[in-house]
Amino acid sequence: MFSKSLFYFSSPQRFYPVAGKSWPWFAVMASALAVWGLWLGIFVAPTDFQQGEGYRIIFVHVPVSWMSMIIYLAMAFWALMGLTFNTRLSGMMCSALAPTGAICAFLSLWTGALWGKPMWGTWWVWDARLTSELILFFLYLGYIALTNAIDDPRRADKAGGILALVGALNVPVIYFSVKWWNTLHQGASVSVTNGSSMDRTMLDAMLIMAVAFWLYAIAMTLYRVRNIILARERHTQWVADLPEMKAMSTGAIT
Amino acid sequence: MIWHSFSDFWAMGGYAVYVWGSFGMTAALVWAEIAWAKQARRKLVQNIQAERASVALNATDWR
Amino acid sequence: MSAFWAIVRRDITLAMRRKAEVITAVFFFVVVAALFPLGIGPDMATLRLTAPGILWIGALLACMLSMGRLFAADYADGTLEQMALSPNGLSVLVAAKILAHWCLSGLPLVLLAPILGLQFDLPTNALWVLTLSLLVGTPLLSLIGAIGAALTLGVRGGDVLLSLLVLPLYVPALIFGAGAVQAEMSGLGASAHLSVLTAMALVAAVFSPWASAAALRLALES
Amino acid sequence: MLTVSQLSCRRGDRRLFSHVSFTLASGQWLHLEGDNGVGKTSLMRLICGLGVPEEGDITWRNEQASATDDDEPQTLRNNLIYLGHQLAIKEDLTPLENLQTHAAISGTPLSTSNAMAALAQMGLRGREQLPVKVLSQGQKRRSALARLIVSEVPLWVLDEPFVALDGTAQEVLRTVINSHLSHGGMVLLTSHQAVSLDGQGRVYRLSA
Repeated sequence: MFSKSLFYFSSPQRFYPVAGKSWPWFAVMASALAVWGLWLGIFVAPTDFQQGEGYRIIFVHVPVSWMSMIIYLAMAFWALMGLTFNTRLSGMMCSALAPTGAICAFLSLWTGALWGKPMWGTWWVWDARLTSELILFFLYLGYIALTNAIDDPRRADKAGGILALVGALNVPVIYFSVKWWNTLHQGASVSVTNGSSMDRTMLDAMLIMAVAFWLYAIAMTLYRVRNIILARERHTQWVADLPEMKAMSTGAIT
Repeated sequence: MIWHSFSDFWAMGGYAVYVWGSFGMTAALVWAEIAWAKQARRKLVQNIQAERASVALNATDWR
Repeated sequence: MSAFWAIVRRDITLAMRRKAEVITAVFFFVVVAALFPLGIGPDMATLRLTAPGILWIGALLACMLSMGRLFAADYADGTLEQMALSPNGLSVLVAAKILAHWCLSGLPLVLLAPILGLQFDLPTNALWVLTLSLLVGTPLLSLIGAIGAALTLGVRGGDVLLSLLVLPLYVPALIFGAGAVQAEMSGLGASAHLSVLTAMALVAAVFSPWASAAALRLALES
Repeated sequence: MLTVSQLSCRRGDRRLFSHVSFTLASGQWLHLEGDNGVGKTSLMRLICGLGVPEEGDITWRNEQASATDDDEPQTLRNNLIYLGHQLAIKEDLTPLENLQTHAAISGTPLSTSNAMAALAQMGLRGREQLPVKVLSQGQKRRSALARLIVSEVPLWVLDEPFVALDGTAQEVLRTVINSHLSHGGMVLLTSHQAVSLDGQGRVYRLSA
């Protein structure tokens, strides 16, 4: 039953309206949670007695870091689906996820640097997390560059899928190798969330923000996958029959 | 509410640059991503419409 | 198996009839290694400390340089499609090409590294570890690079793209390769690093020909 | 027997051909005809497993053909030789080395004397040990065609085999193909000129 419905919606034509109906809901929920989380994080959560107000960066830093990893895992999942079941939607989902993932990875680096400067006195530390995040960012850029450079969409999807899987295998190896390298060099291994005694409100705000970013990523991906479906299926009859194709064209002529 | 005044809020206990730098960049990129996706969609729909219109036009002309 | 060795022999014969390409990559390695001291300064203590990293990055870039041509000629003249039709299986032939690539670009670096290490005043035991780490590590570089070369085959701006794709994946090889030499010099012993490097090379040896062959089929089908 | 049924192919947004069906049995040849860009080469590549059809089936001895790396001797991939636009000839190798490498790739046992004989039959006697880059275009094609003489597979897929050959070479090639057909082989070929071969032959006109 499950697999049947899965394959039913794996047709781009069927998925297009589903995505179109659902993305606004995810967007609304993401905005609502973001407002709530920011309110808790900026106005309610108390000052940290060690880090002062500077700790408030974690309300974006931790969610975007988590999302950068979750999105890569999601890409690897779709890549695997695409390469095993040969469904066209999988490749489209994979490339729809990548830009949001790249932005999250970049934001994780940016906010990490801004957090590191006041706390460690330096913008950058070669610790396992930051270094792996940097490599993850490069992997996203590589994926986007590769899929954009290939004209044939079928090859772009599959080549991107192979790259995403190879990258997913490599990320843990990179993480542990940097970690080992770091301990050998006696470097700083500081974590952003010192974890010891987080205030209840702080934790709540952080988790709410994390869910908000998750929903945002889903909304963006659904929105973008619709663009990809339209571009790929532009010559089909069902695209011509879409209401948005007609509504705007009559408007353009008159 | 933990802030006593507006300037207090902006100052973020001396961490203003770092905190607002993080939140600001996040907001900017989220906004940019949304704008970019929306613009891509608008362009795409226009392109497809133009293509269809030209196909229809040429079909009648050549007859 | 005869097809495997036929491809290895053919690729080496071809390279021997056009020696310039092989020599360029090796020369590149030598020049890069010679430029670093000029940039860092002649202080021997600093050079000794940075030598493993410099030589490994030099090897990595030299390997990268020849990687783009791994499948290009066979793709252009149609040999690759004949390989895809081979009853021996494309991945076996790809493995042969990777082995030939290593013999032509990795092996010379392994042999040259101890000489270049002398320029950096590395102690004898460190020279041995450097050579050993490159001996295990350069096949890993060829194996990972082959996947990138197959993915970017016939793609616009493929060479630049190749380095963007492959260099991040080289991070573990670099860390453990250069780390082995540093660990040896600091008295910790290099065996742990070298075993991890070997393990990674073995995993890549199983996985890479298969992934590269899949990527090559995509290039042929499009 | 090769059976192609209801095969359709799409390249990018463009549909090349649709619902192509034919069969090719032992001793038969089929001449694929059609205008430029109609997809003759694409059809041949699909049959060889160098492409994925949009829809339709290719069967070989009543088994579905697949392009994956399976080593079963029964599969279509192991029973055909494909000669495309690209000759798969290395300029830096000699005709003999090229032929031997190709035999190794395609898993054909080949002795040096047989290889020399095949090259001699293609009119390359005395040039076996010269690098291909000093040969003329027609001689390069002949050294590629020598593969047919040494091959042991039943299905030959030949894309424009007669192009750039002089009259003598065309006659030799015709003899080679006829001998293959008389031994129960099958030939699928394209050509812009009329083809006369022995055995049972047909012309299949490909159109969009």
